[in-house]
This record gives sequence, C-alpha cells and structure tokens, in this order.
Amino acid sequence: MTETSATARDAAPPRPLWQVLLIRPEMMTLILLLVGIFAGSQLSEFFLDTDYILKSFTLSAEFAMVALVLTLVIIAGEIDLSPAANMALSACLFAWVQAAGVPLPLAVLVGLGAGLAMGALNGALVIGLQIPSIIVTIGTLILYRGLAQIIAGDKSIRVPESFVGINDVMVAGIPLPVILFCLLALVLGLLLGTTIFGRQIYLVGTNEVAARHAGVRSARIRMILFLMMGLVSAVAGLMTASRLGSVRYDLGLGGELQMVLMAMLGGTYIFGGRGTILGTFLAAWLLVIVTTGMIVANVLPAWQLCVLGLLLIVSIIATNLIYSRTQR
Amino acid sequence: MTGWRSLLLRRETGIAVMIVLFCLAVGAVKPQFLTLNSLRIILLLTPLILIGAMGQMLVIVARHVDLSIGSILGLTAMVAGMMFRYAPEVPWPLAFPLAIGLGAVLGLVNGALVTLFRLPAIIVTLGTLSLYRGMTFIISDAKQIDRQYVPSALKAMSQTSPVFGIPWIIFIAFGVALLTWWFAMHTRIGRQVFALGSNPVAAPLRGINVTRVTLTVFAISGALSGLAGIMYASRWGFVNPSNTGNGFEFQVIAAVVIGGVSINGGVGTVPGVVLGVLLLGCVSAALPLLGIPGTTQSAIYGAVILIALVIDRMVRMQGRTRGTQRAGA
Amino acid sequence: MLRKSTLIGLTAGLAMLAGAAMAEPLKIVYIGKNTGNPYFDSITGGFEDACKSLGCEFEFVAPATAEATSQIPFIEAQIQRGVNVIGIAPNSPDALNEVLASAREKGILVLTVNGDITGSEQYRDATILPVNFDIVGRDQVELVGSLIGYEGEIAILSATTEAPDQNKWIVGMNETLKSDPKYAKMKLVATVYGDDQPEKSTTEMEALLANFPNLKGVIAPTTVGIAAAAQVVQSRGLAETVKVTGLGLPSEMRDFIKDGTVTAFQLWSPYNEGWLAVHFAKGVLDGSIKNEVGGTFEVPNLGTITINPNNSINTQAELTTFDAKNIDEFNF
Amino acid sequence: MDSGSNPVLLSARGIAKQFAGVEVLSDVSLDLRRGEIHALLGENGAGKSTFAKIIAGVHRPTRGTLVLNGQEVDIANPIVAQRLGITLIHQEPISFPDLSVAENLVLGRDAGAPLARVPWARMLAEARATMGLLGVSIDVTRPMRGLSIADQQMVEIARALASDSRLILMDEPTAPLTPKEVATLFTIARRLRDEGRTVIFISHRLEEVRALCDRVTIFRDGRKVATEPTAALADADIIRLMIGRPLKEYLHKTKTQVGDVALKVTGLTRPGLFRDISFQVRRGEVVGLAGLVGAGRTDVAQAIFGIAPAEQGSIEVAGRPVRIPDPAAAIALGLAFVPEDRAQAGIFRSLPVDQNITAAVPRRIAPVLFIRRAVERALAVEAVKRLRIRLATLRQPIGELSGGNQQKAILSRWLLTDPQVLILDEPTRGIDIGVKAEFYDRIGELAADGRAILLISSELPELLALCDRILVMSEGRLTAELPRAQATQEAIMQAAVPRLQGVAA
Repeated sequence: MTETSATARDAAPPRPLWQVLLIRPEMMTLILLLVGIFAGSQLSEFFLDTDYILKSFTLSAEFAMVALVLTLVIIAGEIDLSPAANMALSACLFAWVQAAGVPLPLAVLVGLGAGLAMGALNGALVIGLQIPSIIVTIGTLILYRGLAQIIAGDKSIRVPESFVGINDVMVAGIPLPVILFCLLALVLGLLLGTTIFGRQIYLVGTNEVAARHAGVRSARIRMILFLMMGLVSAVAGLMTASRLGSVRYDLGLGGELQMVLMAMLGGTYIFGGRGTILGTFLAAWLLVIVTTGMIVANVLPAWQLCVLGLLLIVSIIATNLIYSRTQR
Repeated sequence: MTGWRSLLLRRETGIAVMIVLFCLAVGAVKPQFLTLNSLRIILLLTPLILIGAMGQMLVIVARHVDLSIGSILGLTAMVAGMMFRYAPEVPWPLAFPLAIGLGAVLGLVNGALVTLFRLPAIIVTLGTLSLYRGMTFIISDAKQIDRQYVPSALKAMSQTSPVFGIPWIIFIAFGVALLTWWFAMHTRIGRQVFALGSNPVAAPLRGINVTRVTLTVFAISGALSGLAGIMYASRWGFVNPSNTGNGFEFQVIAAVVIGGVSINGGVGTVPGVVLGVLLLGCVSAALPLLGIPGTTQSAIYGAVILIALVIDRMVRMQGRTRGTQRAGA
Repeated sequence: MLRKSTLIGLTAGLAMLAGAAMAEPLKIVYIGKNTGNPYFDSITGGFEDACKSLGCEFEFVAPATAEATSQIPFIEAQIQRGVNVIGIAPNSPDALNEVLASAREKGILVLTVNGDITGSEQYRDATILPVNFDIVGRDQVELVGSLIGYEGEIAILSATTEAPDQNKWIVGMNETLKSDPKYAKMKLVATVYGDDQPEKSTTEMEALLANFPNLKGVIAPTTVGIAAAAQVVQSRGLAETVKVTGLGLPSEMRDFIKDGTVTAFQLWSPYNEGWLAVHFAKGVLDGSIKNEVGGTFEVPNLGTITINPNNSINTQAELTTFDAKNIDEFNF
Repeated sequence: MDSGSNPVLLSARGIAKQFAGVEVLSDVSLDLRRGEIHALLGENGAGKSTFAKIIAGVHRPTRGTLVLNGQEVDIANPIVAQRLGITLIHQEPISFPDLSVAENLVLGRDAGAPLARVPWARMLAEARATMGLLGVSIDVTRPMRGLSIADQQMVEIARALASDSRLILMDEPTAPLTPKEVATLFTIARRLRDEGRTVIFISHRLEEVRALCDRVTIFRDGRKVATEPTAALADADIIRLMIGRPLKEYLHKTKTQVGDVALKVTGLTRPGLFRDISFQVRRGEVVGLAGLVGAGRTDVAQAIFGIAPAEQGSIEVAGRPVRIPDPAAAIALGLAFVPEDRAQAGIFRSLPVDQNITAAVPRRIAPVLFIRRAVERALAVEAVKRLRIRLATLRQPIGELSGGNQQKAILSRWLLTDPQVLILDEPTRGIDIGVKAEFYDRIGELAADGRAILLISSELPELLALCDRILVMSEGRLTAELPRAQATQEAIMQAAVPRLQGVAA
C-alpha cells in the first residue's frame, strides 16, 4: 500500500531529449541572432561585411567582456550595476597618474588595482554587511562615476601613443579586442562548465543556504566574483582608453544597460542558478548585430533605445517562460 | 512611547539633526546661507524630487523599485509640451490630467510586467527607462519644446505665490506629500502596501490582493512622475527630449534611501522622506555657495546613498539581535 | 593597332566611369552631438537647404547621449555607407581621432562644424565655426558694459569647467577687461560653471546673487546658462539691478527679451554654418576650392569667405546682437 | 458536552488535491458540526494541513466541493474564506514584522474599499480588548518584529478571536506555547465552542486532543481513515490508524558496539538561543535530541556544524578540540548535517539529481581542476542504488522528485562524505511511511557501521525506537538526559515542557 502511494508521488516522466536540447534560452538567442543578421542585411546593403561587423564588435568588445563575468555574478544570485562606472574610474585614475608622471606599467597597475578595490568594496558591502547587491551597486555606480568626475573634471586626458590602438592590432585579420573576448569566453565557459568553482557558482545561485550547508564557501565565491568583476571592468576601461586614445569621466556611460542586456538575452536567469557563457557570448554578437544594423541603416537612435528596452523586457519574459516550462 | 515609535522618531530626528548641523556648518563659513532667501532657494530645488520621492517611497516600501521615473517624467512633460505647442487652443490646465493620466498608464505598464510575468522590477524598469526615453524622442521628432510655447500661467506657478512668497509649485509638492502620508497611514490599501513589503509571502494569505497593490504603487509612482513632468515644464519653461528627467531616478532614490525607507520593504515614513529630500536640497544649494565645483555632486550623492544603506543595515542588525531574545525566558 | 584601340577603349571606359561617378550625387552626413539639441536643428536646416540647391544627398544622425564615445559607431557606419563628406560636432576633442583618421584614409572629407577638435586638428580637413572665437570675449564684455554703464561688479556663468570654446572666450573677456581702460571700472568678481544643466546653472546663479549683493551684470556665454540666469533674475524681479546677457538662442530667449528681463544678447547664425559647410565641401571635392590657408571662395548669401590658419573657416565676422527690435526676425 | 446532534456547518465532499501531478489528498469527505472542537490527526504529510488550507482558501481543491450551511461555496482565496467566517491559524505564525500588533490583528478582516479610512482609534481599542481577553500583555502599538514566537502565536490566536469567525482552524497552535498559554488557549477554544462556533484543532499530541476535542478525524497518506468521537478511540487505536500498523514495527534498533567519543561539546552558548549545552556522542551510538519547537535544538546543531557558530563553549571531534567556523570546516572534520528544512537548506531544486548528490564532495568528482562526469555519474548511480532512490533519470531536476526521494538524495550526499558524526534534523518530516521505515533501517546500519549519530526529532516514538540515549532541551537549555531504559514519552515531555507537569487539562 505504501509502495503504490510512493509511486504516485514520484514525478512525471522526463522530458524527451529534443525538448531538453531545443527548449533552451541559448537556442532563442541563436535564432534571434540569425534573424538579426537577416534583418540587418535587408535594412541596409552595407551591413553584410565581415570586416565591418568585426570592427563594430570591437566597439562593444569591452562591454561584452564585462558581460561575460557579469553572467557568472548573476548565476551566483547577485548583480553588479557598477562596472561601467568602474571602467570610467579605473581608466581615469590610470590616465591621471600616468599624466602626473608615473611610468606606464605602474599606471596600468594602478588602474587594475583601482578596479579590484572597487570590486572589493562592492563585495564587502554585499557580503559583509548583507545589503542587496542591486542597491549597493546602484550606489557605487553613482559614487564611482562621481569620483571619476572629480578626478578628471570633464576634460579628456590623453594616454601615451604607445598605449593607443589595441583595436588596430590584428591577429589573423581579427581585431585583438574580439580575440580577447573570445578567449575570455572560452576560459570562463570552461571555468563555469567544467570546474568545481563553476559548479559551486550554480549551487550558490540556486540555493545559497543549501550551498553553505553543503560546505560551499559561498561568501568566498561571491567575493571572488565581485573581485573578478572589478578586475575585468578595469581591463575593459583600459582597453577603451587604448582604443580611444583618451579618457574622460563619461567613458562607458550607460554601459550597464548593455551588459545586463547581453546577460539577459543570453538566457541568464535573473534570479540566479541558471545561465551559460555560450548564451552571453551569442547575445553579445546579437546585440552588436542589432545596433550596428540599425545605425548603418540610419535608423533614429530613438528607435534603438526602444528596441534595446523592449529586447531586455522580452528576453527576461522569454527566459522566465522557458525555465518555468522546463521546471515543473 | 514604545521602542517602535522611538526608533522611527530617532531616524527622522537623526536626519533633522543632520540638516541643522549641516546648515550651521555652512552658515559658519557663509552667513548668507542662513537667510530666508536661501531657504527659498532650497525649497525651490526640492519640489520635483519630493513629488517623485513620494511615489518611489511607496514602490520601495512594497519591495520593488522604479528606475523609469526619469523617463516617465520626460515623456509626460514632452506630451504636455506638444499639447501646448500644437494645440494651443486646448486650455492649458488640461495638461495636468493629461500628464498625470499618461504617467499612471506608463506606471501601470511597469506594474503589469512585474506582476503578470513575475519579473524583478529593477530589470523591467531598466528596460522601460530605455523604452520610454526612446518614445519621447520619437513623438517629439527629437525637437525641444521652447519657452515660448509653455503657457506663462504655468511658468508663473513656479514664481508667483499665494502666501508668504512661497511659489505654488512648493505648495503642490508638500500637498502631494501630505496626501501620500494620508494614503500610507490612513487608507486600507496604503497599509496593505506596507504589509506586502513587510511579508510578501504572507500578504496573499491575509487576503491582500497583491496584484492590485503592486499595480497601485507603480501607477502612483508613474502618475506622480507625470505631475513632476508638468512641474518641470513649469519650473524650467522648456521640455527637452534628452535632458528632461535624465538622472531623476538617482536623485529620487538617494532622497528616499536617505529618508530611512528600507530597501527590504515594509519600512518608511513620509516625514523621513521629506527630510531626506530637504537634506539633499541643502547640499545642492550649499555647494555653489561654498565654491565647490558641481562635478563633486554626483560623488557626494553616491557616498550619501551608501552611508544611508550602511546605517540602515546597522539599525536592522541591532533590531534583529534584540528580536531574537525570547520574551518568555 | 590592337594596342591603340585597347587604350582608346580603356580611356573611354575610364571617362565613362568618371562621368558616372560625377553623376552620382554627393553624399553628405552631419553627425550632431546628441539628438534633441535644439541648436542643431538650425545647423541641419542650413545643410538641408544647401544640399537641395546643390543636388547633394543629406542625412542627419546623432547619438542619444553626448558621451565621448557615442559618436564612434555612427562614424564607422557612415564610412561603411560610403559617404563623401562627414560633418561632425565632436563630443570629444580627442577620442574620435582614430576613427576620423580611418574615415579620411577612405577619402572622406571630414569637417568639424560648430566646434573643433582643438589639439587634434590633423584629424580633420577643416573646421567651420560661426565667428572668429577670438572676438567673442571682447564683444561680450562690450555688450555687458553698455548695459551696466561700464561700471560695477560682473560675473561669468559658463558651461562646464573644461568647455574649450567657453574657456577661450573667458580668457578673451579677462584680457579685454584688463587691457582696455574703457572697462577699468568694471570688476569681474566670479566665474562659475553651471555644467549646461538648468538645475545647476540656476543654483550657481542664485549663489552668485547671494555671494555678491552688488552684482550689476552677468555674462552667460552658453545657451543653457543664459536662459537659467534670465529665469532667476525674472522670478526675483531683479531685471533692473542685474543685467543678464551672453550667448543665447533667439527661440529660447524671445520671452525674456519681450518682457524686458534681458535687454540684449548675442549669437551667430547656426544655419549659415550648415549652408557654408555644404558649399565648401562640394567645392573641395569637385576641385573648385582649394583647402589651403589663405585661400578664398564665394558662397551665395555669405559673400567671400577666407580660409584662416588651421583651416578654420568662419561664417560671419561679427556676432549678431539680438534685442527687442530685431528678435522677431529670427526663428531659430 | 455532546455535539453529536448539532447541525452541520461545513461539509467537505470528495476533496482531492494535487501538487505538480502528485496527489496529496484523495477524496476526503467530512462533516463539521456547529459547536464542536474537531481534531485532525495524522502523521506529517498525511494531508491534514493541506485539508485545513483548502477550507481556509489557501489552496483550491483539484476535485470536490465544500458545502457551508447547505450551500455550495467556492473558497477561492483567503479573502473569501474570511468573508465566509473561516479563519486559519497557521502552524508557523504569519506576521507582518513591520506593522503594529494591532494592524496584524485586523489585517485580512478589515472590510471596505481600498481607499476606506483606517479607524486607528477603534482598531487600537479593540486590539487591547482582545489581548486582554487572552490575558496577554503585549503593547498593541509595537511592531511584530521582535516578539517571541509564542507571543506571535498568541497574536495569531487573538486575530482569530477578534475576527468573529464561525469556523476557526488551528494548525498545531500549541507547539511554541508554554503550558500556561496552552491552558488559556484551551479555555478560549471551549468558550468558542460553547458559543456555537466550530474549532478545528490540528495536533499530533494525543494528550491535547484527548483533553480538548469532541471528535477526531484521522488522516493517513492523503486519505481520511476514520472520524469518531474522541472517547470512542483508545490511544493505541489512534496510533494504529495513523501509522497503519502497530508501533512495534518501528523498533529496529539493534544493540551496537559503542566505541570512543566521536563528538563532545562543552558549555556551548549562544545568547538568546541556547545556553551551556554539554553532551557527547560515541561511535556506534544514536543519541536523540528532543524538545518543543523553538527549544533551540536546531540552533545547537547549526552551531556544531558551523552554520551559526556558538559564541562560547568548545567542541571536540574524535578527542581533539576543534574550531568550526563554517560547514566546510565541519565537513573536513568528518561531520555531516541533514537539515530540517529540506527545500530551504537541502536541495538545489532546479539542478539535476546527480549534481545534488555530489554537491558536498567536490574533491571526489574533480581530483584535478576539472569535473570528471563519469566519476560523478558513477557515484550518483551507486547512491541511487544503495538508497533505492526512485527517479526517471539522473539528469532530472531534483525538484521533480517526491519528498522522500529528495530526502534520500540529501542523505546520500552526506554518505558520500563518509562522515564519522551524522547530525539528522527531523529527517523523516514530510515523507511517506514506507520511506520512513527505510530511513530507520539506514540509521541503524550507519550506527552499526561505527558512526556517531545525533538525531533531532519531534516524533517521540521515533526517538524512543531508535535512540540509545535521549537528550531533552527546553528553552535553550539541556533539561534531561535519559538512557534508553528510562526514556518514556511522559519523561521526555516532562523535561521538554517548561516548569510544569504534563499538559494543561
């Protein structure tokens, strides 16, 4: 008698394999990407040109790199809205100390160190004081950008010629920032998918309390992620400085929307526990394709704002639906 | 009276004391800061933020956040401005219901996305922040509404005064604050907002219609942003598709958080938020008087938000350790 | 024989190609600082009218924000579209260098219109500015002097602390005040910055009035600043005591002129910048104008224009002064 | 008092409820009369709470109808229930910590339009009056935050009182209460009955049921198995009906070889939660930890395991003094902890079963840097076989499994760490009886294996059957240590209930 009831309570049969493979957010991203490429080619005859698309991607490569790390942060159940401001502050500090006579390699270290310090402050407030990361990083977003403004005023600071031009370095015909992005995606993809650290990110994001009970050092993992976030933001800031040849406090202004958008479009679940680097990788290309397609077709930037906003909302709705369907 | 009352009082007194100390400190350096005139300047800096903060307070008390208010302000102000420009025959006061109504609709869209799809408000409103701003550009064809189109009577509301030399716009803002206080403390749905934020899981079990309450706070936030939109046109005399309302959300969230509204929901008072707005107003008015460049303002805002968060957290931690003591033992 | 006919054929072919190229209308694009900036409506009007009369294709694009890098994807896109001329109001004096260089490599004529990339002039072909910026400071001091009877305290309410044009003008104002005995009784008591935001400009203006009770005049050489300053003076009923002037848009200042808050202010014609830019670009590309310092050319309605050092071109010699008498003649 | 002839207030007809395709309540039909106190009895997960929640509008039945006063009603949500005069006192007090006690009292029954005015003065006066009736002195203007669990429960009860309901459902209301408060509660419940109202009383304490209730209905495995007047059933009958077999079958524990001290705690203190806790567990020994809800048992376990370390006191593992700042350190020392709240602290709902099983042994599945899927899978397969976990595939999210199988997976996670000391916190809560028996077998085996086991349980028969010794906690202190021979339900309850003999009658 207990046997039957036990069977009754066992769950429904597993989903068929094709569903497991196809009903995934990354699939949605891939389809959107293909649609985007097609739509772009219809909008403008100038669009389908590999060199041009690669060049356009270079302009977003810094944000895309940050978005990859942000994906890990979101999977771990946190969020960071401050990286764009972090980019500006670390780049401004770098340019400022460098202009004040500090040797270039040391100045680079100062920039990276500043990024790490900003990540550490975010982490300390979120993990140490247990304030929700969303509100902490809104606060630090304003603070970091404000500090950059204090340091640099609103003038641009030139960076030395030797530091300029990362986007002109070509490896096998591909701009270096794109290569770096792909490499970072590969490394983080392996980290997330095949290592214990990656596994524990999912555990923490799925159920932080259970993860701690299972011996996962959740505070340490989340702190490492915030530090990674700080570091990659600083790297992105310096890459932007190298690309532009100068630095101003408004560097990367509003970039947090794009970064969050890339992660969301890639199917990262806003409440944590799910998402993949592959998704964000595809989403970064999708976003570049969409914006580039609109710009080269001379679509009003107003429409771009609308499309970005709508994409963000639609992508989280879709992701939520997919996850709620596949998770009974 | 009780621990609860005194705690809240302490938070509000705390802000009030900070305001007084700050003003005295600035006054020591620049005596002209302690004049009626600078009070007028401070008051004139606050109405938009105060109106926005009342809506945002309710949203945050209900455990959400609305980042789109700046874009709602911009869009409603633009719609009102276009009415002034392209339909000058329409009586200008109709712009009030128009902007407030449109704001409410935009807020309802936020609320509907949050409740229907169970999405986090922060992401939804980050999306509509972008969406509404884009719509502002589109309907206006990216053209500014210049001063000459904004009715003088509307502009006069920021300058002429019914009594004491205080312009209408300030009365409106404080009237909104009073209404919000009444709404929050003395209506059923107002208390339900606090209940929902205090314990979202239990709220439906106690017969609280979560959807209705959530929609209401977002609609109020939107409607008040719409009112702020009209006030913007009154105060500055023009509406610009890109600048109007840009960054408004950060000022408002700063004021609300400083005013003691807990981001964990359930806690917040109108007097606290009013004081928070006034404190920000004092800082904004004092900076130029002291000759501190405006570029520092943003960093100060950020620092003040973080400090307020840390204080809030400390108070909470204390409250929790006290809470764990058993009454019986 | 065969060789000769081949050559002839080739030449003919080339000539046809050239002819075809000439028949293709010139593609001109103007990239503004950001959308929704009323100042650029007027410049764009000049571009449009000139392109219509000269048979060029014209597009106006602008990013949503005036952030330093926001124009870069737009420039890249225009290069990709194969435009012939890029006119741009740069958002940064140096962040655009790389992308402008690559545009010029592709043979695109790059003009900065209404604002220059000071210090990076080698990355553009020429700059089109409304007036010689050296005279702006002088003219503004003269204007405020005439309004306050050349006596008393004055202050400057500028845009941002680093705004290059404004700073150049402020240097000019200081030099004029110091060197010309005519202004000996005028004293510049403060220079403050409203960051081109109405809120900040207003608080700065209020602070000026509080800090300097004897203030007689305020120069605000920025469109946002002058409107904010005028509004403060208007709402406090100080129009008689404190004279506000500076650089403003007639469309934004009309009300203040009409109700007497502001007696006079100055500006130039943004429209003419666009008009001139198109004529200049077309002339340079078809070879009729040589882009050399000291060269001159004719532009309909504007007369003879000289190319100044640094390939800088001005649309007018003097600032236009707007007051109650002429304000209604201008609709930008 | 005889309520046998009273008219029927509410009658449930064929009520069934499914959650995610799993039927947790099948075809329950039951008549509730006016002026009776009706007990719902059953093991955890038998369906009694679900049934109560359906009546209170928290859940909607999948099938079946409810008839109130002869009229079919659709209790779609708690608001409707409230309007029909039905109030549920939840098992764990539900409160709005930031609202005042008075508001907590009226929330949910305050009628009127959304913009209707809140009558503060009247509300406060009524709240004071109601609290006075209960004999509780709580300032009604203070916020709920900071009230003890017992006080919160009293507010819950006061709320039901104030609501003027016809039908009041109490879901294990006495668990956190002191005997004096229990006595007050019983007095009130009887008065409500005498006024002609109906009270449903859910408990698993037979003494309380016997003292208070007119009739009992017994649930088992989602079905109603009996409804009888309380007097008509002997305790043994009730237990037999509840568990479906005589109690004897539980007694599995065979005598094992008791070895060295595996875990020893001395003077463990965490102010406000527990104080001066000292005990030891030897290898091969099963030590029970009994006490009322909120007595601090879980807090002690969490302190030992490093989740919320104690502020004072020392811990020795295998004879060596150790410091355990976090669970990772505890695991390294050979400790394992199966938490009480499976959903909150145990499972990773959306992750596959195999990942759930291997969550605590990262080193074993990834000896160098990368996870070896084959190893992980092999470990999981073995665990599934060993504990007979029922599942479709290892890639299935664990949330799709039944509660018992989830619990087995959690246990297997800890067995993979090869623990020397195993702390089990209510391991059989909410799982089927058949699976429960398996668990008991497993616990016996583990002890026989030479592991030390600390078993926290609220089910006294379970403790009595399995443990070599039983520790009892009350209000944060150890109040008794009973060897197996001396342990009886009465002895345990006496030590568990503060300052009193037995349960209020």
